[in-house]
Amino acid sequence: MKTAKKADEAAALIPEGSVLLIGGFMGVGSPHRLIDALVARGVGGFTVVANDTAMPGCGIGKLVTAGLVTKLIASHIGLNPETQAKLIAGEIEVELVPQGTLVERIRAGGVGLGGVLTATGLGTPVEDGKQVMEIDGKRFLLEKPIRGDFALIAAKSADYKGNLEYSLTAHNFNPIMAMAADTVIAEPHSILPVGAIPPDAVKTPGVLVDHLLEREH
Amino acid sequence: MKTAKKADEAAALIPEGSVLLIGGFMGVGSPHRLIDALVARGVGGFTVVANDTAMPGCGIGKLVTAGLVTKLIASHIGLNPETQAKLIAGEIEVELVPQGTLVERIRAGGVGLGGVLTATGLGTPVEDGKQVMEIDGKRFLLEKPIRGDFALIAAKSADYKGNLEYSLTAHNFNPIMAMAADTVIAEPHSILPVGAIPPDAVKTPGVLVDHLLEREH
Amino acid sequence: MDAKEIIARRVAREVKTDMLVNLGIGLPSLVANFLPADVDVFFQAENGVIGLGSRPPEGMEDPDLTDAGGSFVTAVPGAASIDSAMSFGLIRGGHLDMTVLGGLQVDERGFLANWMVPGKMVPGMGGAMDLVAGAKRVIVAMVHSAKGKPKIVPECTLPLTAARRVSLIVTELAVIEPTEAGLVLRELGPGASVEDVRAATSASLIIPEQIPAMELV
Amino acid sequence: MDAKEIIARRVAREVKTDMLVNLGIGLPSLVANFLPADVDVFFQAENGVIGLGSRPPEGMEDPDLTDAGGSFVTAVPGAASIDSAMSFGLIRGGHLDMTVLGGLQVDERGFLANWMVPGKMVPGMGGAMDLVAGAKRVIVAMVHSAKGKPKIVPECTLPLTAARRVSLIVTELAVIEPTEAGLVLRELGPGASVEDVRAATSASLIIPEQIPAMELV
Repeated sequence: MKTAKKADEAAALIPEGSVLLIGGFMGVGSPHRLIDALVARGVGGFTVVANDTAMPGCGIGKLVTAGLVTKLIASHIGLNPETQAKLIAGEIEVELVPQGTLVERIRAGGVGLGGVLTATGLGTPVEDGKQVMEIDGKRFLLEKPIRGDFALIAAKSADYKGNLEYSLTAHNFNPIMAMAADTVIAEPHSILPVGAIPPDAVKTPGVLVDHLLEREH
Repeated sequence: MKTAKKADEAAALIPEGSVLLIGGFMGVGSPHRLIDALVARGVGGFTVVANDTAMPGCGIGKLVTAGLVTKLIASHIGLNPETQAKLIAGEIEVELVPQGTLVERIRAGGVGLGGVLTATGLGTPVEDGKQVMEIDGKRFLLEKPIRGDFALIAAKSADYKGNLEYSLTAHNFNPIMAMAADTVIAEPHSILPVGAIPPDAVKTPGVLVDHLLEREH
Repeated sequence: MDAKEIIARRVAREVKTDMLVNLGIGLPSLVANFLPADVDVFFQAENGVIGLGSRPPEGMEDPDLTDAGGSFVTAVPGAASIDSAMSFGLIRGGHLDMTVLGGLQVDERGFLANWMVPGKMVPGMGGAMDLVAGAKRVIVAMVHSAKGKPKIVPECTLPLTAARRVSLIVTELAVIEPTEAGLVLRELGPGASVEDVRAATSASLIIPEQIPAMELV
Repeated sequence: MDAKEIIARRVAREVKTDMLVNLGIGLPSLVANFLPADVDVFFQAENGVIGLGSRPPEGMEDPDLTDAGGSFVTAVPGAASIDSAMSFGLIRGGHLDMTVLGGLQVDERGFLANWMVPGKMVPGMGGAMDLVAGAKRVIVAMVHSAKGKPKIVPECTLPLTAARRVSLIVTELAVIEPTEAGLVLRELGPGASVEDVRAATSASLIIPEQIPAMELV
């Protein structure tokens, strides 16, 4: 059984300098209450792995604005001018990764694979400095697995075993990130009694989840 | 929209010598009506990729008994003495693959990856003849992707767009196989009107499914 | 009819029933407005939905249902929610029938550059590299030249999106098909002559004897 | 108390609340019968369920809910259905806290052989190689010797299941921990002496000064 934590209690678990996998796509499906608690706490130096940094004032954008992000691994930062500005000012290091490669690298980290062999990025700047392998006459880039110290994910609902359901386009990176971190903190909209989520509806088994945020008020 | 086919119409689509990915684990979650139709038709020479061959008289075991399987790629054949006998008699070629490696190889075939880098099988006979790669100081076997000409899968329910839901331990290899074949034939227990399966409940999007078997009578 | 509408109306003719189609943001997204009523397709938004619908009426937005540009959308009956792993599995595994993308440059090899201009803002590639590397058909929908400078060039000077030959280039002046032999001028836009196209194109073009006029939906 | 019950009762003490545990078929499956009431764990069946329950009453079997041996089971409240990719993702990604498996041989390196005897029937490795390569703790539960022949040997003569040192060997005579330095005799079974263990073991054993008696649940 998991006991539901307040957002500030959960944020306090995360040491300075941690590698954070954070769910969400332009803020949709991001753990907003947890992000607000991190901003309120002010401890940073984080490496953030996420699809994007949303916009200023939204989702992961708030962490960037607050100066808590030292390094970013993402597929897209074009809609957040503050991320751009900090990149140009040398205040944040950015590794850009094709979106499909990013999710497969995180999955590889989560399911114990040694890397990802993909055609995406071949012949582009993404190839620079990476090993290219020829397999049965086709060329593939070897991309390394990614894991986090923490995964901070959002879900539609949870039960007190930690089982999670997701909603529509708020799935995005959340189910995969739930597999790839030492500690997984899930922020559900609601928490249901154990047994109220049918086994076939569970998309993240509770055994993957370490901490639950209390439901929304 | 998909029109629902009778089992013998669906079986007739499958040429002699095809590579078939067939869902199921000891017969649970196998496309039983489709298998019966293949046995009734008697065309064979198939390469079958499946977790196991169940037991004589059950699921994929029926295809083996009927002599329709020339080659088998599976993780376990220990509970089907007929598969064993045909292997010893040289009537069927068998490639044994660790179960987790098998599902990842099929997934790689389905999602366009060049291979699977796994620690499973290292230091065992599974390693023989395969490339071993060292990545960041750890050793991994390079396992090749698997694809089929056809995937024959079972589902709990479908809609006429081909969207699929699965039930309990009848998921097994079905959702992954649905991604890894040129033609996917799904055998659902029931078929619902389009819109009756909520988007969040769909586990195989209908765009992956080419043909539906009519519902059970 | 402005250039963008010509392009969108021509690209719409490429979309056939039962396809899975991904439309990029901006110009490509206009294609959805011009589909004939009898064409029944699913649109994918790579952030996680198959069966993208139109914009919701004011006040009926769902915060968990947006497109890849972050705009609120609806879902059609038979839609499926997918996570990023499934979404890019579809794209990279060859399950996406067509992607329509904007372009900065296309060259004689048929290679596309559309994700960054060195020295300018670095938005990141998002899903573009996966889409161009993985989709069955890649259609570049773009105005023929940018401020008088040709965009169809001998060799891209901007960083490539993928080293893969795109399927078709559609501009307001022409439909051009990249082939093994080079860029073939297939159709002329409303009122455009071969000379107009040549004048606006710095790449070599193969000019067949008969070049029909573009048909628009 | 027979040998198997001694082993199962001793292994049961290794199972702690909140673990995810996979029990192999045969002897290992008996462990579930001896868990203390206050130990709250989830059992995984690798064919696709987390939260395996007991056997269903006669007539209440569900054809879509079986364990990895193909026997009908139930699911506990809070159970989750998972496909084979998730199931082996959990196993291979280090999310499985413990697997209990039978053994044919274990050697001084702590390497296990438990999937085939050359010259005999070839059952296939099923999930065994994934489990031994991937689980956090691997516990071998087996009778100490087979028909008078030692099973704990200097070096396995049977094909290995994985080149990974298992965590613990539990027999009716002893608890033995494979370590960097070799096999350490940790506990003695009911009525067994160091000499009994030595006589039934062909591998070298490291014998500490104090060796407590096995405690059983």
